[in-house]
Amino acid sequence: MTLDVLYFAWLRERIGQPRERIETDAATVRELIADLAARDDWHAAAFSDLAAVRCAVDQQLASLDAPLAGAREVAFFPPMTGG
Amino acid sequence: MTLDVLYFAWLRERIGQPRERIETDAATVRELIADLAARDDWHAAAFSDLAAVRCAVDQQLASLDAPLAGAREVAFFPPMTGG
Amino acid sequence: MSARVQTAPFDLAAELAGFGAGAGAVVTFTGIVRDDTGQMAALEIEHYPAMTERALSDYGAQAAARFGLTDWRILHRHGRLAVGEPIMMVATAARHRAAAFQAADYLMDWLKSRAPFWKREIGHDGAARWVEAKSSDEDALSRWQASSLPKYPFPAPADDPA
Amino acid sequence: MSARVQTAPFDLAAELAGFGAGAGAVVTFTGIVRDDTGQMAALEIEHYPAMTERALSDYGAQAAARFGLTDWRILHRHGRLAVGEPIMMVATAARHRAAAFQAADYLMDWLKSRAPFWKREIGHDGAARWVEAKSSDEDALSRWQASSLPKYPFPAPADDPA
Repeated sequence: MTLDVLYFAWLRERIGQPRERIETDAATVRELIADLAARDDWHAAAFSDLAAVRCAVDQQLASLDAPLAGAREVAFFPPMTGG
Repeated sequence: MTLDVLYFAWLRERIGQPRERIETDAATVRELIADLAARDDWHAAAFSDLAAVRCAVDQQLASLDAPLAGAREVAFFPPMTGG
Repeated sequence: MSARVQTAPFDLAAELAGFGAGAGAVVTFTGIVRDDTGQMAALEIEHYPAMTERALSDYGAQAAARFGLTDWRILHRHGRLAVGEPIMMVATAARHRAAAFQAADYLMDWLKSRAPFWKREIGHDGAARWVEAKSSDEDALSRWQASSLPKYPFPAPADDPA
Repeated sequence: MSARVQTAPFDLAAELAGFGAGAGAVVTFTGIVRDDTGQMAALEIEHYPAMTERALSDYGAQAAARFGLTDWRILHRHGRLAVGEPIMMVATAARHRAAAFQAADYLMDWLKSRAPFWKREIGHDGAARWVEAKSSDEDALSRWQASSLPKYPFPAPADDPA
């Protein structure tokens, strides 16, 4: 399937781009991360500590074990610091 | 000693005046109340339920057992309802 | 850092001009005359002029010391107020939000039960009724009493029948 | 009842015009850019445009349902902010003060940890440093989780070293 993958804050900086469109067979967010981390050193560095990574699937906060069936956009970012 | 005694809210209404200057030998607020309640039916009615009476001695909230030595102004009123 | 008592309405915006410069967090509370029954024409607030501003200043200073406020403001009206008009406001400024929130909450609890104001509801028929103190307000105040602050020496009022 | 995200500064007074009509209690919280170290030139806030306003609206609606709010407003800035400028505000209106206070506190806890904003401090020397999430913010949020609200599925961030 085709997914838009978005990065924010230091994940965006480590990966070097704010978004990319990818083809993947990943069934869950965690499988998607494995796919992405295998791409190059920048992706691998961004995903080296999953305790520091949060995600949203189609703009809803989601667990790393969330399924991706039907998803169009997945975003990765560090813990939020609003307010 | 000479004291200014002030009344607020329904104590003022029951007694029929906002303040009066009195001579008293009362040593505590409680003794002052006994003096006042003996004056007439209006005072007696105002002080018929002391659980509903609060007081301030010289503009500081005080207990009914507070001493009056040196006091110049005593105020009586129901529980406060500000805010 | 100021406390004020007045009859005139006030504008929250104007009151907050320049408030809390240098703080990280500002909390405000505004109380507004509310008519729950549809029977109320106005609210009348009596106070104890010789005592009121000093009492409010004391409570503000206590809150500033306890919560480390960088600024605070208390404004309370008296006299006749129409439904929908503001009754009073409290503003607190601190470095962090928890202190600003707690201080505003604390000041409200003190104002409700320890500031010398008495409210009377005036009905459309002209009948007046003194508002009774709520035991819940007394309970709210007791939350803060574990501190070194002097405990007010009276028992709590009887349960509010409402 | 509205949530808004913008780069421009805002004026609390203007934002509150007409807010909370009919309520008895209005609480506001304003967060202001604070420089604790004397090293900070500005704060930069990044957000997730496709998600932000919807997330804020969801949190506002949740707070309104939970606390019985009669009105609420959330405003959050992004982009580059100078020290002393307002970052965001929350306003809540309810019949009674406890609900207004609690709802404002609740919304702040959600905004701190669940709204898609990321802060970066820019030093006078141009160096940028991402602000780390505080475990205390996560703890604060957990106060509300005994409710039926969905719990965010991640573990809390590691302890804040600060």
